Amino acid sequence: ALSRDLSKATADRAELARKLVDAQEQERLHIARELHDDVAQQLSGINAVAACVRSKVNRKDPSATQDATELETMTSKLMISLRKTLTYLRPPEIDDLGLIESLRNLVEKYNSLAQGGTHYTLETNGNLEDLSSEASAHVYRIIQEALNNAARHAHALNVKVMLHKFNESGTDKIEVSVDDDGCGRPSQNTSTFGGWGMIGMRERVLALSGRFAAGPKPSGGFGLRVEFLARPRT
Amino acid sequence: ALSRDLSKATADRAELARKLVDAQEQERLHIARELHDDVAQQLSGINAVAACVRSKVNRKDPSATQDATELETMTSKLMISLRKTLTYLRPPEIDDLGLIESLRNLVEKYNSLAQGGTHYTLETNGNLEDLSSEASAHVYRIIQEALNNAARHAHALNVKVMLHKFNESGTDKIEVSVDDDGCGRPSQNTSTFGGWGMIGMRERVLALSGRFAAGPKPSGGFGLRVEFLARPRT
Amino acid sequence: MEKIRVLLVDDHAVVRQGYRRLIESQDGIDVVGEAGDAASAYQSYKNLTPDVTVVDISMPGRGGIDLVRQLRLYDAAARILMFTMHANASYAEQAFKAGAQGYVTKSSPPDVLISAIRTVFSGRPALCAEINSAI
Ligand SMILES: Nc1ncnc2c1ncn2[C@@H]1O[C@H](COP(=O)(O)OP(=O)(O)OP(=O)(O)O)[C@@H](O)[C@H]1O
Ligand SMILES: Nc1ncnc2c1ncn2[C@@H]1O[C@H](COP(=O)(O)OP(=O)(O)OP(=O)(O)O)[C@@H](O)[C@H]1O
Ligand SMILES: [K+]
Ligand SMILES: [Mg+2]
Ligand SMILES: [Mg+2]
Ligand SMILES: [Mg+2]
Repeated sequence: ALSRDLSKATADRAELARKLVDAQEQERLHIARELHDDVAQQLSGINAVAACVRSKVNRKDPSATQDATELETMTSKLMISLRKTLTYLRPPEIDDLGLIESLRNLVEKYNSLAQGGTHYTLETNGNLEDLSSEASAHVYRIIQEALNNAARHAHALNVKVMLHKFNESGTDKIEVSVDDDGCGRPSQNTSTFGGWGMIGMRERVLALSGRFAAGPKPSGGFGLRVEFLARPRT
Repeated sequence: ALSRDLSKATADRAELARKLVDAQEQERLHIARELHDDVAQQLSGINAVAACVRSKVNRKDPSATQDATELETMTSKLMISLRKTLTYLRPPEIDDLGLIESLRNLVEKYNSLAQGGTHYTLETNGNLEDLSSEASAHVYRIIQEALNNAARHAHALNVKVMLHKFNESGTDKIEVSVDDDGCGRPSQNTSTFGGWGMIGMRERVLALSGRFAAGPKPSGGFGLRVEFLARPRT
Repeated sequence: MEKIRVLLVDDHAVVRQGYRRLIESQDGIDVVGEAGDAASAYQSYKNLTPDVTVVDISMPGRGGIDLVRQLRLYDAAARILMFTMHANASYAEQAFKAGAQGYVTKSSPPDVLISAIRTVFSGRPALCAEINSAI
């Protein structure tokens, strides 16, 4: 009976984690949509009218021209800061571009931020476009956090992201890995982690009913590996 | 050993729940702050500069005046729609008005929505203003969900919210209850709940390290009771 | 005629700068100082003795409503106009209870703030339409 209770507690935990992570993702999407569809559109209208005022006021009145120019600067700034919030909230491209193209953009962003100090690469194979959109979002977020960690903690020369589909005894599986050749990290009690990042990853892996391993590698550097069953979009 | 494993799995689950709920609350706060403190305030500045341009070009240039006026209208509107998103994200008043005043507003909102069909009341006693702001947010959200449920499921004449502090053998405790005289609900397996609402409540109660009970009452109607230790703001 | 001397208190520089521009473009009103938090606002008030102080509610550290109490304690004749994102009647009630004479939301047309400054200066209370309809 105890053993049944234990496996039930474990299953409960997985179920709860899945629900909470999904709820969080949904909430982000909800906020992002609201912002994107509503606020961003309105702002771009404001931006346009500000530019229009500036062009009309021009020539006639130096003091008003100065204010109108300021106005235009302010509205452009605002567009930029909203875009930042949106980027934080969701990878807006997945739905439109597909997972792989979105990941390519992500990796490129890290390359350009690193200015050559670290070299980020993405390698994919197998048809990954039929993953459900939830699974795609989880994979994207896991990789995003891993890249973020590598950039902050690893001081690596190379960070390599791999995403591939393979067949194991008749079942399609997905493997995601992120490896770097950085400082690694003194091995510690694997069940305690420093920040939110790892906790979030683990929960996403639970939500995918997958397996997860992360830590310093014997060969040096830090590695992360996730494996889960490929259940195509229904 | 199995029994130890089970209690560990249960503790793990509680710990995980607390972290996830906290993370969600923090994320909401983060997004809300970012929007409120950033986008909305920038809009306010833009609004002022648009008015300034308008007053300067006034009469000299009817077309630019009209655009500037349009700009003022647009920014005001956008501030209003942002405020709506913010209300969804967090109870903004708690920080400024305190928990009790915020709850009073909430209950009033339900009364005015019900247009007399249901009567909502709030009863509080004891000093509740020294609760930590996290605990206050949890209490607010729990009551908000309970009111929401009562409004949607109960068809009640009266819904009564009580919040009080009491001393039990030397320890300060907080009790929150929401009772209605509605339809109640056919008793079911208490460990399965229908929607997100109850799950979220339970997790908040876990985060408060408190106790939770909810369900149809023998006397009719639906009741919810939460009890936790009052740990004042440090 | 003497100009109305205004102190602007808001934690967001973009709000202060925008409204400073607007106020300075208006006849008969001048911004004599700005403050980004309650503590420095209190100091500025003592140094400048403005005719009207425009005060934001949500600021890091001590909030605007607390500042109103403190200013009124220092100067019972202080004229204070709340200027905030919150369009909530109970905020306005608390602000008036603390000693403010006016309440204008930031989503109001900017001219509303200008006329509220004049109204509060002349010793009458000022409320924007959004709050008026909420009461
Ligand atoms: N690529 C890496 N190289 C070296 N150490 C790493 C790497 N990734 C993670 N770590 C270590 O694991 C710890 C936990 O990572 P985690 O993402 O959970 O937290 P964090 O990045 O410190 O904070 P947060 O993600 O909450 O902002 C890190 O603090 C760091 O010490
Ligand atoms: N006050 C109440 N009176 C009668 N039934 C209730 C009451 N509160 C909750 N319930 C019942 O409990 C169920 C679970 O509530 P819960 O808040 O978890 O989900 P929900 O309200 O149906 O959906 P959600 O909160 O996710 O939008 C409800 O569907 C309803 O049947
Ligand atoms: K002036
Ligand atoms: Mg991290
Ligand atoms: Mg519900
Ligand atoms: Mg502020």
